[in-house]
This record gives sequence, structure tokens and C-alpha cells, in this order.
Amino acid sequence: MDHRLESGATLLHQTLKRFVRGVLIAAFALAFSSHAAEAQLLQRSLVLTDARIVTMAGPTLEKGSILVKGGRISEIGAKVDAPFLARHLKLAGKTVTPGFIDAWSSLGHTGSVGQSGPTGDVWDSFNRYARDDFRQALQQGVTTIYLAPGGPPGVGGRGVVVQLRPQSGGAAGAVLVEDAALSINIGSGQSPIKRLKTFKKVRADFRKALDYRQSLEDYEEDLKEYIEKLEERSKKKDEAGSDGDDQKNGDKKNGEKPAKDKPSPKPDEDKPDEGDGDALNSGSLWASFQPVKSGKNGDGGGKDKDDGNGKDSGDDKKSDDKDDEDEIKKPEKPSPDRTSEVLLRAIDRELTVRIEAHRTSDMLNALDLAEEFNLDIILEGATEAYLMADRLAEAEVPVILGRVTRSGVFVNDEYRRHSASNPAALTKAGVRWTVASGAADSQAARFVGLNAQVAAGRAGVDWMKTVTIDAARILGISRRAGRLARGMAADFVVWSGDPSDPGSIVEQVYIGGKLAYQAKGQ
Amino acid sequence: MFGRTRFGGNGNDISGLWSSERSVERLIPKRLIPTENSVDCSTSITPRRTGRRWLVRSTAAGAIGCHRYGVAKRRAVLATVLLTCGVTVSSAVGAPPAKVALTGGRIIPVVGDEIATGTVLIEYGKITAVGTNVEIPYDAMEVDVSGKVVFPGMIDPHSARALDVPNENLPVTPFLDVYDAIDPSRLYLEDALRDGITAIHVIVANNCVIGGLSRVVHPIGLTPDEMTIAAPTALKISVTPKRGFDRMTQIAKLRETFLELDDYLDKLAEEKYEESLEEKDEKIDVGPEEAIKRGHELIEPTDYDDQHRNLVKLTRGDMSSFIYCRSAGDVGHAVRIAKDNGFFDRSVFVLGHASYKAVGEVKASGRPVVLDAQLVHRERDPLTGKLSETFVPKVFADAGVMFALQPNPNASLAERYLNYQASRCVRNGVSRQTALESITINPAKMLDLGDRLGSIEVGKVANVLVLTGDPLDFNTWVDEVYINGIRAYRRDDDVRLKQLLGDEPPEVAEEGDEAKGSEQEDVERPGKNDKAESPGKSHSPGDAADDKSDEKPAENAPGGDEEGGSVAP
Amino acid sequence: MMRGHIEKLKRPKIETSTYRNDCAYGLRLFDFSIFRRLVVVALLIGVGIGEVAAADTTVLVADRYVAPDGTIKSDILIVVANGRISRIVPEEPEGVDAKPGVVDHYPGAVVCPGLIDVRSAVGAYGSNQEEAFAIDPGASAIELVDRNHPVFRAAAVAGITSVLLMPGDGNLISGAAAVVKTVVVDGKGARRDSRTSSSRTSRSRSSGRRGVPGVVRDDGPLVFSLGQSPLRFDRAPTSRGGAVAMLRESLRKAKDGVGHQRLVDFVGGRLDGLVVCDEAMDVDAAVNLFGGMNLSLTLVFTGAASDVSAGLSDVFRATATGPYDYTMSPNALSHAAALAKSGNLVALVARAPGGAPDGLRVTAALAARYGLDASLARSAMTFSAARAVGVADRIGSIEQGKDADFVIFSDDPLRLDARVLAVYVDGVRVYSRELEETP
Amino acid sequence: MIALRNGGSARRSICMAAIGLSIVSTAAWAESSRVTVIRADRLYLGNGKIVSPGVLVIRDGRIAEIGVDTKTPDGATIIEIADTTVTPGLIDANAAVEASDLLAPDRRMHPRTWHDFFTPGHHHTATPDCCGSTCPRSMQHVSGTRCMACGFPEANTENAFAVGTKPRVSLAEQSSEVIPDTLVLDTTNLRSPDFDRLLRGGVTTVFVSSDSAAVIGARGAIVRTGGPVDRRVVRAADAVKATMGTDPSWRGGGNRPPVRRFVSFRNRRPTTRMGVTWVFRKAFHDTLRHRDGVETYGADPVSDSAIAVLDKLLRGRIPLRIQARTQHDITTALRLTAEFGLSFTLEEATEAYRCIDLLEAAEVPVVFGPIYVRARGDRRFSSEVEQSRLHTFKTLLESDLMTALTANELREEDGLARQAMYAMRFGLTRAQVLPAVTSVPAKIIGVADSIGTLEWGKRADVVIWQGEPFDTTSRALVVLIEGEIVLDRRAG
Repeated sequence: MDHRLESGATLLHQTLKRFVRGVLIAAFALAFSSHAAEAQLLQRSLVLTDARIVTMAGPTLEKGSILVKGGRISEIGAKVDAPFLARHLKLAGKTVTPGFIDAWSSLGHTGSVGQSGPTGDVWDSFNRYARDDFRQALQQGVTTIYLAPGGPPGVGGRGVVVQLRPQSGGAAGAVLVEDAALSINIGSGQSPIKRLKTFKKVRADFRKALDYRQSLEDYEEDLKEYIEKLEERSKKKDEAGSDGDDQKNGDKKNGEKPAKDKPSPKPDEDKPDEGDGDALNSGSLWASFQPVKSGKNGDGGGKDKDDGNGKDSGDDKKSDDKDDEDEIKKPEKPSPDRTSEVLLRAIDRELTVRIEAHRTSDMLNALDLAEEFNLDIILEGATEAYLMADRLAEAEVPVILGRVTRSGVFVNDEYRRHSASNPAALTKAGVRWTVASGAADSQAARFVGLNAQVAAGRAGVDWMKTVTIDAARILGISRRAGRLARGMAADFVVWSGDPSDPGSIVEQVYIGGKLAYQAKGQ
Repeated sequence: MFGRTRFGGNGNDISGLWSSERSVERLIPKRLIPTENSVDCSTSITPRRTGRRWLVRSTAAGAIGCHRYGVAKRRAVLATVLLTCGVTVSSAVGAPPAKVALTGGRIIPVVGDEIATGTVLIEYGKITAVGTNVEIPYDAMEVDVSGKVVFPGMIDPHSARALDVPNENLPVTPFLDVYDAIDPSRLYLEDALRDGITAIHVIVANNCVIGGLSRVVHPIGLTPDEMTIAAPTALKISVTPKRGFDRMTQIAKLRETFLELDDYLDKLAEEKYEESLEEKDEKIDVGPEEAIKRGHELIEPTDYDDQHRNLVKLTRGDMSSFIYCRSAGDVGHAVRIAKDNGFFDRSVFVLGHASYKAVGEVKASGRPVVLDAQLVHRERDPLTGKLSETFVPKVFADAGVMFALQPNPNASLAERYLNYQASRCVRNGVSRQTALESITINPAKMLDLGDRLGSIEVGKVANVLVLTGDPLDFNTWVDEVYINGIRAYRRDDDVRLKQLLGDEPPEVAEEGDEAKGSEQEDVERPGKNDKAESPGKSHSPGDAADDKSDEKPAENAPGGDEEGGSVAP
Repeated sequence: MMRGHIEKLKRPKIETSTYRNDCAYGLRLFDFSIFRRLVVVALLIGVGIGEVAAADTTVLVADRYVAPDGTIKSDILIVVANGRISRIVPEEPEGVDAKPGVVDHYPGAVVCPGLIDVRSAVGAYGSNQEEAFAIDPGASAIELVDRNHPVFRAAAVAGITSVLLMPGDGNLISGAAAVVKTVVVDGKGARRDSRTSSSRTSRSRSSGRRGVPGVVRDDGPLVFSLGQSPLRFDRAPTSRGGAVAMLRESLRKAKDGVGHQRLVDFVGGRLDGLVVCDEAMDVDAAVNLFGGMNLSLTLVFTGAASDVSAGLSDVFRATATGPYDYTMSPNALSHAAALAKSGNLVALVARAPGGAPDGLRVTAALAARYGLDASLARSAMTFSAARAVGVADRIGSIEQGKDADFVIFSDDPLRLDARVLAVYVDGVRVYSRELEETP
Repeated sequence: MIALRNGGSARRSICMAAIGLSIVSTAAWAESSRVTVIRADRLYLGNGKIVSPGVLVIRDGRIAEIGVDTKTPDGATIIEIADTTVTPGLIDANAAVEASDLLAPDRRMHPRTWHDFFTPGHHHTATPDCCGSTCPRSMQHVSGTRCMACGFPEANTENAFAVGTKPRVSLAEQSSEVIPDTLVLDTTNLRSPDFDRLLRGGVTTVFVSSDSAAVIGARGAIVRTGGPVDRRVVRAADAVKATMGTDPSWRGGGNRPPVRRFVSFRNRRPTTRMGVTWVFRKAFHDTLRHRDGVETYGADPVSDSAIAVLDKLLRGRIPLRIQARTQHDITTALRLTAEFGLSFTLEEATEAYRCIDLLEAAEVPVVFGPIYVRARGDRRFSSEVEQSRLHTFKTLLESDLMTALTANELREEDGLARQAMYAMRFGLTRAQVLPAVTSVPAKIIGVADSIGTLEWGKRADVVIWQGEPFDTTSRALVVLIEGEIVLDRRAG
């Protein structure tokens, strides 16, 4: 007994010891743990004091404080109540701003050469191990990007909004908004004629999507009818008992034959020569066109919806009439069209559509497209927007400008009429605009702030607003990024001085309340 | 043997052959243990192929003497062999003994402790005893290997070089099988044998979305059947974009493939249900949804079509996969896709050298990896402009990830040897044991052949090398290679090697030169006009045919997967 | 902003209304410094003794100005007469002896010397690349100038008042460059405010020897090129080795007095040079070729920080780098800083019109962000640039006796949101934002 | 194996001790002359002698003492690592050093001329991709396909980090076939990471030979691989290199103009071996005539500055090197040089095993290498490499010829050391191979009085190898040039 007691005591002792050690370790960990190792729960609250805070949500606080709790800003103001054990950061003389947003970026993009179409998700193309690139972007205060799919003209893939948050194992980047937008390029990389063709193709794609929806709806209806009929028949069957068996067999054969015969390439053997000859000689041209027309439009056939549908239903009825009433034709399910499914989401305004267009003609086309299919669009590029700023304002289309320093001399057709007065004209007309790196080069993303300075300088507006709250609003993430306010995620940048001043550097970047970047020697 | 059943109805044949022990026993007595040997030296059929490249391998084939079929052809070849180097073959032609004892050598078994002086006993193609005190049966052929090193046969974990063309143009080809493309006459195979590689995982190259089925082969044999150790082994998948694709397209394609598989299964289920009703002479009574639900249970393994059969197996976990990830960013996608579609637990990642950055992710996934043949990753620091070099295997070794090495066929010489690749690891700080494992037992485990290959242990298949020295010493030569307990290679009989080292009689040299020269024809040469002048050329129609077969891969080869048209002694 | 004749000065309220978008300047109006400046101007009016005719004199008053060393200093009053800076009165109003005809007052703004792009092809009519001979010292870039070229205007509006027009760098020796002003105040291409055209007669001191107006220097530095560009054409040389051998040979001959006069002058130290390099090894080659010859040379080299080696300043009087843009690596962007650190005089280039005209300021801002001292960055666009091409005696700084070329920025020119409010060339306002934007 | 492991840990501890010691001793450095003491298990002196264990004392960059147990002077830096071998710094007598770095730091260039503007993608500008290259099209790099812009994957493979591996990039001047007035040094990028790679392979001095694109090429240079850039050049203008065979007709730009350009200076001789021989003979013939005061005339005129060099060559004041691979080309070289009374050093010599007697009779020094089975890089485009043999070097070394081994453009991990490794595999001993990469090349390039062996008074270019040199598992740990540590891998 004694022995056991003693061992029990030792056990207790040991447990206690372990507990104490555990507590010590925990305290130690709390005190010294690096930002990466901190679990969300264990994360200490953080208090920033004495900083000049550019909130973007209201007036700039010349000497303000922020309390960060659980990755969010729980309090912001001239003074906050710091909880016990909170980590204090005294930032006298420093400026705190929201993280910059590159609203049209290719940072970390591994390039697009193929045409993935709307089924492509740009996140698949994001290199989470482009460490140096991310670090450089953070070094210039960029915390959030819209990753654009890029790619050849036409309907491209879907973009995502990415936060440059460090992840475990040297990776970085976390998706903030999945499926942020569908990207369409009708503006660049082509001759004017080809651009028109591309636009035609884009429009056809949307039409096709509508057709697909129609065929799906038709199918749903037919299916309902079909199931009703089945139920009817089973009722009948219950009533009739087993006397219809022979008939059924016969019906089956009758019913099957046409179905099998239709797709078979060889018709009846009765008229072999003429038919074949016809198909070969006169039909060869048609043969090459035919499948495109009917095959892609599902069961309906043809673009004239009314006609096709009418015909179809007529056929159904006829066959119903001809066959025995017991024979029920199963409606054929249209084969899934994943491209159209995505486009339908755009038509339903579940997905924003971003259209890259530079020339006025292309922008007008983009506006037409939006009107025709009731799309929620954002214009990218918009090099010549100053020529039609009023029209854009009227359509309430936001604009994301790309690179604003261009020479206009050695450039492609679409940039030839580049003008420095573009931002000013947009501002004047009341178009919502922001400026981004333009996705042309993944390296450019980090200088979105400088690009904004140039653009905003020309327009005479506050540059920081364009790359924070304006960009966030256009991206639809203004509830999560772009300003410093209570309840917002704690994404902010600590600058050594005024961010406009070329001499000031980024000292620290916090994303979600965690340190994402720290300048060397800080 | 397997050829006709690949797509056919009997699904059991495909997986059963290699996974069960039974099949091995079936293989060995029938194929590799000859009951009679009747090589007719006097037969003088005009050979179909008159390449010098046949010499070594044919010798081996003769030694193994598989006589189930194709006798005439093989006789023809053997006749050629005998004509060109009669002496060589006659020593090897005699019936190989069923029992071999390698005595007096230093044994490096890879698994288990090294034996300074010991004996390896091979009986009927299997290792039956390893140790210092091994009783040698009276009927065993005793081979004195004292002063030499006995080492397990090395394994090339990922190679497309035995294929005539490494990749299909179509992106999604799960229905293909490398069986149809393995070219037993590839010089690569001869080189592999000479370098001590006894098992090659032949798999389509990386330029695909979903490639075909792979198989593990010996470097010897006249047909893919003879060569096969295990098949089908794995399905090749690439997360890294195929030529002309970008990552978005590649992964969208992968995703769509598996979505389409679901659609197909639903459709199949519905059809099956309807069929079953038809059999019962009943009319359809439920809507499609219900029909699909009921139909799924009715599907039998034979019902899948060629397009989908292997994908179904993959997603059900009945087949392993080799997933290629060139850069670090690809690893995450590979893991996600594999997990989403249920084949993660049997996947192996084939990594490019830049992927070392994702070592954390790889480690977390717990899956083994096949490393790039290029072991050093170079990149430039954007800030300082300094070039930095990372020795990739060290990173994985430090993280404790199981890895296998590949030989680098593009290197000028040394990196073509798998054991040299391992010795580079040691030089850069990987432990010797890890390095040795990465060329033997690790690849065996990845191929689910860990119980049969990759080490010298009792019960394992007798793929054994006799080396002149330590495997990690560059001066070491492969003296003898035993495959399934039968001597497949002897350095003393290696005519091509002798020729390169200047030990050959002059006539043979000229002919050998020509064979080598023709190998290089695939390369466009500005100085081609001089070619006709080079002495000692004789063009026979047979040669021309040979050359053609080698021209193809060079065009289509990804990653320089061209024919290694040279002896890498 | 306030402009016009002195009477208008008495109505300070005009000033507030001109800055519609920027209330900060409105607040500044009640600053003490403004008040003081008004006093200064008032004193001027009262005390002024006219040496020069009133109509020919302009007085520029601003809150801040860019000093020759690149720092921004406060309070300046510049008296311009005859297209030159005749007096500068930074602090006290005493001693101002000019009776101004025009007083331009820019409260809150920064007066900067006109920016200089020392590697450009602005105004070149047609190709500037002669392909026939790799050694072509006889060519003159001044012959290329088309004074009516629209890109001149674009450059001027961006604040670039002078450019070095360079012959193409595709020859080992491409000929003489020229420094021209982007606006000619008395020639055909001049644009000026309505008031100036009526109120004064301008001198034509900018006219060059060849009768091309607006020329600062027409027989400019001799341009050498050691990069890969000279190797592209269907002629010798095709390799670096050949290039260096050819250059060495012609320099040797020139020392003996054989060859084109310009080259002989260059070797004799009577003409300065400009060496264009692509890579660090080209710079090494240049040092080997020209080192120890005691020449006046400027290096044009857009390299990376890691390429910079010590001792460059022994051979080259200045190094021009740029243009920088958003896509360059940090290593490349720190080049200017590294050069400055190792004791070189750094000039920045925009390479207009290939690069955007405001690229010069973007380049400077990027260089500043990557370690170049802000004052050096400002100087690199102005005074250092002028020194790099041997025209520092005429342009590049606000000093007495120099050409009255100014850019008025709404703020520090390194702040990219600062706007160009006005541009003066030879004392004439050739661009005014306010006038242009409010028709 | 176990022994090795223990050795490793022991080495590490000694390493630490050595580092500690060196820290202590640095204080006394500046006062007196700089002394470094290296203690190693073996000293291979390069002249056949071995001291084991040995001590090497370096004073002021020169070798001051070699002994078994020498007293350590006060304040000396001591380098003592367990299980090491000390050899002279290796010398590569025919190294190809890349002209410009393929992994060049990216810098965005604006289009310089209209020409550039219309050929976008001309500059290698993008950030290094996973493929490691900095090609503008690196995004489109696909494993297995050759990028037209940068030559990926060639640019990336381990053996292709050198000159000529980018096909069609000309290093030799292509406007003439006789260019002995140009210098290889001018095309050599002294900042090239190639030099770092050479250093890592234990090579301390290289002779950089001209590209083979001209019949009579540029003058080579002798360069050190480490130390400050401005102190690397040992001899700026050394031997002239001539080339026999087909290389002058297709290397560089090739002597046939590209399509659609009928009038081009590329339309010229040689395109055959006849042409090569003609150009060679004409050049020297012209020189001799020039000496007699007769002006040069006719086809393929030679410039005056070239003639000045050729004249010195004929007078034996400048050494000549000839690259010849096939037996035919070697005999041609022998014939031509006999005609003009020239002596020369043979480069490459792929088929030398076929004409040993001839070479022995002419007493031609040979710089042989690299050893390969299947040529990679640019060499594989040549028809002259088909009959290479692995025993050629052995045959040469066992003959009476003075033979050095070179790795030429191969920079795989350990370059020249690897070539030595090959030589050992193909039948030679370490004792035979070591002089072929140290003292013999020093003699051939004429620097034997200052480097090549470890002897008193010579320049202290020293390599400390882990274990034995030229083993697979060993590598150069510390390299000193003139007694200064330029490579230090003791830490790992």
C-alpha cells in the first residue's frame, strides 16, 4: 500500500512538475514565440500606439492606436484599452496604412499560354513558392492582389483574390475570394480585325450558354413529364396485372429500333448508292458544317430556339402517337457543358466579368455585351477611357487602369492613344476607377503604390485611396480589406514615414494580425 | 503473355500477376529456368537486325534461354551473336545452373548489416541464404567473388527511355500501356545492364496530363513480355503543364477528367439498370436519378470501357500513381488532386529539382518521391545577383522523406551511373545508408516490390551485382549481373566496352564505330557533308532500318529522353 | 497660384481658388512664409531700381526650390532677365535691384531646374542608327533633329527641358551627340503664353552653330558603344573581342593623329566622351581601353548593383543609369545607389521617347526607394546630368548666370503624385497647367 | 562505412578547433609577414613526391617550407583538417569560359532601336523561373522542348554552363578568318560564375583558349580563377589558336548566310577542309611576303595588324596551338606546321590514339580532353567526335608525349577533377593523373616556374581535398590562391 501510495505521490508530484513545466513552456512560448508559430487561439492581442494612422475609413488619426485581437481590429482610435499581456508596439513617428491592393495582378502567376477557358481557375497557376517576389511586394506595402488569369484573347479563366499571407513550409498566399471574376480579353494582343472576331466569338459563347440553359430547362420539363408517365404506367401496370407482357416486348423492339438507327451512319440498305453518293458529293461541304451547328447546341438543334423546340416537341408527340401509349420515350440529358455553366453564373450575376479593353470600339463592345447579357462588368486597361468617360459613368462601369506611364511611341496599337489625362478625365466624369499593375509583369505588382501616385497625381486625388479603399470596393472586398476600422481584418503596413515620401520604407507588414514582413534590422 | 489481356475482359489478370507471389513462381520456372537448351549454332537464317547493339543483351537472352515462343527469331539473333563473337557467347550459352553460390565476397545487402566476407546462395532464381556460414549445395555452381562486392541490383525508378516514343500527343490517355511501346532493342537497356540496373520502371514521360500504365522490366529479354517483372504498375499523371498547356489548362483538364469519369459512371449505371430490367423483361419504372442509384451496384469490373477502366481502378485505390511535379508550386496541387480523387494513398511524386522548396509539403504528405536526375538546383538571388546552389537530395534526406534517385542520361558520363548519383549524395552530406537505399530498396518499395527486389535478403529475387569495389567508388566496375539468379552480364564478355577501352581487335572496332555513329544521326549536324568521307563505313539495309527506329524518339523526347546511344561503362 | 502683373498680387484670394483639389495649399496661404514672401514682393515693388527694362524681367517666387546639391530648400526669389538667371534671392529682400515686369508666384510649389534626359532620341527624325561602319566618328546627332517633332512637347510637359540626343548605339563610335532644349522660345517650335509673345522681344541665344535653334551643345560628347548592339549587323565586328580590337586600333591611330578630327580631339582630351555599356564586362573593357588616358568620359550603363566595382570614378566623370521601371529586379534598381555609394556621380536617364517622358521621375523615385539619397536622386535628373554631358555651365541648376529653365512642381519632384504646374525655358513660361486645363 | 562516419564527426570537431584557432591567431596577422600553415595527412607535391603526413608553410603568398613536422611560426594561420590531401591548384590548359552568364541578373532594357523593338523577346529579361533560366519566355519552358530564346533546357543542364553551349553565339570574331590580333580576354567575362565553378573543382589557373570559329583565332589568356577581379589576369595575350577541321565553317555565325540574305559578309571561305587549309596557308604565306615587302593581295586578305602577330608567330615569339580532332586533321596540322617551320600544341586530339607515332615524331605537346562517350554541348553538332575512345588519354600518357588533361567547357560539379576521375576509371593511377592536371599543363602554357607543383618559392596555389583527390565522395574543401583562401567549404 505504502509503496503504491508513494508511487501515487510521485506520480502526483511528477504530474505537478509536468504541469508547471508545461505552464512555464507555454508562458515562454507566449513570450517569445515567433509570429509563424502562433496558433490563432494563442495569439496575443497586439496594441499599436502613437502612430499616425491613415485609416481610409475616416479622418487620418495623427496620433492613434489600434488594438488587434484574434487577427481583427477590435478597437481603433486615439486611445484604446490595452488588455493584460498584450504586445505593445510603440510607433511614434511612424505611419500605419492599410495594405495596398493590386486589383489586376500577375504576381506569382506561372504564365498562361494555353486557352483553358472559363473552366480554368487561376489559383492553379499560382506559384506559392515565389518567396522573393512576395517579399518584394510586401516590402512595398502590397498585401492583397487580384490574380488575373491572363491568357490569349477570348473568354479566359476565373481569377481569385489572394492575400500574401505566409504559410507553413516557405509557401505563401491564401485565397481571400474564390472565383472572384471571370476574365475576358477583347482588347490586347491582336490586330483590330481579330479583336472584332474575338468579340464575336465571346458573344457566341454567351449565346451558347443561354442555349444550354434552355436545353437543360427543356430536359427538366421532359423529365418531369417522363417520370409522371412512368408513375402512371406503374399504376396502370398494377391495375392491369400481367396481361401486357407480350405487348411490351414488341414495343421494346419497336421503340429501340429508331433509336439505334438514327445515329448509325449507314441508312437502310435499300437505297445505298444514291444516298452515299449524295453524302459524299454534295454533302461533304455540309458535313463539315453540320456537326458544329447541331452538335454543340445540345438536343434543341439550331439557333432558332422556337423553331427547334417546336419541331422537337412535335416529334415527340408524333412518336408517342405512333407507338403504343405504353412506350415512354426517355428524354435525353444534354451532355454537361462546363464552359457554359460558368458563363451562366456570369449571366446570373453570380460572377463578375472583367473585360480587358483598350480602344474605344472594344470598350463600347464590352458595354454592349454587358447590356445584352445583363453582366456585372469591370473594365481592365481602358487606355482610351478618357474619350468616353461620360459613357462609362453612365453605364456605371468601374475601371481598373494598368500601367500609367507609357511613352505612346513604341507601343502596340491598343496603347497608341494612351493619354496622361486618362485618370483626370475619369475622375471628372465620376467613373469609379483604380489603378493596378496591369498584370503584364509579375514584378510590377509591388509598385502598385507608385503607379497609383502617378495616376492620382494626374487626377488630383488622394493616391492612397485609389489603391486601398477604391480598389477594395471595385473588387468587392471592402468589408475585408482596404481600410482600418473596427472589425476589419488586421491587414496593415507600418511605414517609417509618410508613404508618399520616397525616403520612407516599409518596416512591418501585418496580415490578419500576423507579422508577414519585417524589414531587415528592425 | 499479358498483351492481349490488357483491355480484355479478364480484369484479374492485370493486377493479379504481379501482386501475388504465385505469379513470380510461374514466371521463374517457365521463363528463366531453362529445362533444355538447344541453341542451334549452325542455323543460318538471315538476321532481321544486325546491330552490334544486340551483342550483350542477346548474350544475356541466350543465357536465360526463354524458349516458350519466338524461337526462330531468337535463334536468328543468337546465330548473329555467335557469328560476330562466337567465343563470347559459347561461354554463356551453356545451361545456367539453377543454383549459384557467390562466395568470398563482401556483401552489402542494403537492408541489414554488411558482411565482410560471406556467401550469397541463389536457388531457382531466389536468394535462399546470405551469411558467413552458408552450406553450399552439392549441385550449386560456386562462383568465387572474393575481393569483390556483392550488391543488390539497382533500380531505375522512372524512365521513359525504353520506349520508342516517350509520350502520346493526346493529353489524357489512361488507356495506354507502355507494353506496346517498349522497344527491347533500345541501347539504353544495354547500358542499364552494364551499369548494374536490373529493374527499370518504364513509364511514359512527363509531357502528358494522364499518361498510360507503366511496368517494371528487366533490361534483358527479346519481348516486353520476357522483360516484365511486374505490370501494370502505376498510372502516370502530370500536374506540370504538358507542352502547349499552362498550369490552369493542365489542372482544369485533370479536374474535368475526373468529373467526366463521374458522369460516365452515372451513365453506365443507368444503362446497366436498364439492361437488367430488359433481362427481366420489365419496363423502366423509375426516373434517371433513382436508376443511377440502383445501377451503381450492378456495374461489374468488365463493364468499364477502355477509356475509363484504369481511372476507375485509380480512384478506387487499386492502382498506384506517379505524379510529376516540376516546380514546388505543383506539389500542393498534386496532393489536392490525389486526395480529392482517392488515389493519394498509393501515389509517388516525381519531382523536378526546383520542387525541393516544397519539402515541407512533401514531408507532410508522407508520400515517397522520385527526385530529378539533376541533383543540383541553381538559382540567382534577385537581390544580390549571387548564384546559389542547392543539393536537392540533401534537403529531402534531412527532412526524412523517402526518395529514389534517377540516372541522368543527358550528362556527359558520370551521372549516367545510378551509383555515382548516390555517391554524389554522400559527398554532399547524405548518409551512406540513405544514399544506398535511394538506388535500391527505396525505388523497390515505391513500386510495391519491396518484398521482392532492392536488397540481398533471403526470399528475395536474385537480382544481384558483383562489383569490383565499393558501389560508391567511381573506379568500381560492374563485373557480373545476375538477374533472377542467372548471370545476364559479364564484363569480360562485353565486346562494346572493350572496344571503347581500346582492347578490341581492329575489325570489330570499325563496325562498332559505325553503329555508334549511326546512333548520332538524329542530331542535326552542320558538318554533315563530311560524313560520307569518314572511313570504315558500310551501309547495309539492316542498319538503315535500325537507324530509323532511333530517329523518332529524339524528335519527340521530352527532357532529352533521347536514346542513350552510347556505352556508359 | 498667382500670376500676372503686380497689381494682381494684392488680391491673394485668387490663390486659394486655383487649387481646387488640394486643400493643403489653401491652408498654407496663411503661413508665415507666404506672408513674408508677400512682404518681399511688396518691398521689391517699392524699392526696385530698374537696371533692366521691366518688360524683360520675370520674378519667380516660390516656397521651395531644388538647390544644386539636390536638397530642397525653402523660400526663393529668382530674377530672370534675358533668359538667364540674373539674381537669386533665397533669404532676404535687400539688394534686389531688378524691377520686375512679371512676377509669378507659386505658393507651396517647388521650383526645380529643368530636368535633363542624358540618353534620348527625342526629336530624331527617322532612324538614328547608321549601320554601314562600326567606327563612324563623323556623324552628328544634331543633324537628326526635327524641331517640330511632337515628342518634344511631351517631354517638355513632363518637365524635361533639355535632352541629350544620341546617335544610335549600334556602332563602336557613333559620332557626336547633341544637347538640345525641348522647347525653342524664339523659333518655330516655341509655345508660350499669350502674354509673353506680346510683351517682350526674346533673344536667340540658344541658336546653334548649324542654325538649328534651341541647341545647348551641338558638337556634344563622342558616343562609344561597347555592348552587344554593335555586333548585330552584317559587318565587322561580330564579337566583343573584335570590337575591342578595332577600338584599340583606332584609338592607337588617333593618338598618332590619324583618323577623324573628333577622335583625335577626344584622344587629346579636347572632346569628352560617352561610353554605352550593356554588361559589367563591357565596363571592364571600357576601363581597360580608356583607363589612364585622363579623358573626360561618362559611362552609360544600366546594370545591377552587383556589377558595380570600385574605381569607376577614376575613369569616368559620371555614370548614367536608367531608365528604371516597375518590372526591374531590386538588384537592378539598387544600381544607382550602389554607384553613388562607391563615389560616382550618378545621372539618370529616361530614354525618351522609347521610355515614357515621366519615366525620368519614375526612375528617380525608384532609385530613391532603393537606396539612392533623395537629394542625389533630384540632382541626378538635373545638375549631375548636366555635368555628365558637359553642359553644367549653362543648365542643370538654379544659379546665377545660368539659363532660366525651370519646372514648377506642386511638391517634391520625387513624389510621383506631384504635378508639373509650369515649365519655363529661357525664362519664358512655355507650359502652364492651369492655362492648359481650363480652356 | 562506419569508419567514414566517425571520421566525419572527428573531422567536424577538428574543424571547429581549427576555426577557433584561426580566430585566435588572426590577431597577430598584420604585424609580421602573413604565414599560413597547412597540416594534412598527405601532400601530393605534383612532381611525383608524396609527403605523408605533411606540413606546408606559406609565407607572403609563396611556399616557404614543406616538411613532415615543421615548427609552426607564431601568429600563423593554421589550417588543419582531418583526412585531407593537399595538392597544387589544378591547371586547366584549355578551359572555355562563358562569355556572358546565362543566368544573367535580369535587367529590363528598353528597346534600343527600331530593330530591337520589332524583335521582342530579344533580351533575357524575365526572372529566373523554376527552370533556372532568365529567358523572357521562361513561362513557356516545357521540359523536353528546346526554347528558341535561350536554349533551355540546354542552358540549364549541369554540363552546359559554358562557352559555345548556346549555339550560334559567336565569341570569335566572324568578320575574318584570320584574327590573331584580337584577344580572348576581351570576350572573357571575368565575373562569370564559371570561375566560381572552376574554383569549386579545385582549378586555380586556366588557359582560356580562343573559340574554334576562326581558322587562325584570337590570342588566349592565362587567368586565375579566384581573388579580386582586377588581379586575375596572368597573361593577357598568349598563344594564338588555329583550328583544323570543320569548326570554322559552322561555328559562330557559320559561313553561309542565313536565308534571304544573299549579300552578306558571311558568304566566304571556308566551308570545307580545303578552305581551312587554304586560309591557313595563305595567311602565313602573306606574312612571309609582307616581310619581303610585297603587299598582300588576292582572296582572303589578311589585315596588317594580324600580319604583325603572325610574323611574331613565325619567329617563334608567340606560341601556337592547333585544335584538331580527327586523325586527318591532326596530320594536316602536322603537315602545315612543318611547311612553315612552326611548333605547336595540339588541342582536343580526339583521335590521337590513331596517330601516336606521328605525334611522337613531331614531339607535339597535347592538351587532351574532355573525356566523353557521347559529346554534349556544341561538340555534338560536330562530325569529328564520333570516334572518340575512352583509352585515348591513357594511350597518350603512356607515350612519350607531354600530355595535359582538360575539362574544356564541362563544369559538372567538379570539372577537371572529374576528368581526372574518368582517367582513373579508364586505366590510370592517381599518381599518373595528378601531373597531367598540375605540372604538365603548367609547362605547356609556360608558367611552370611559378605554379604547377608544391615547391619552395612557388606561388601558393593550393587545394585541400577531403580524403583523396578525384574520389567520388571527396571534394575540394579549401582552395588558396597566393596563400589567400578563396574557397572555404569547411563549414559545410
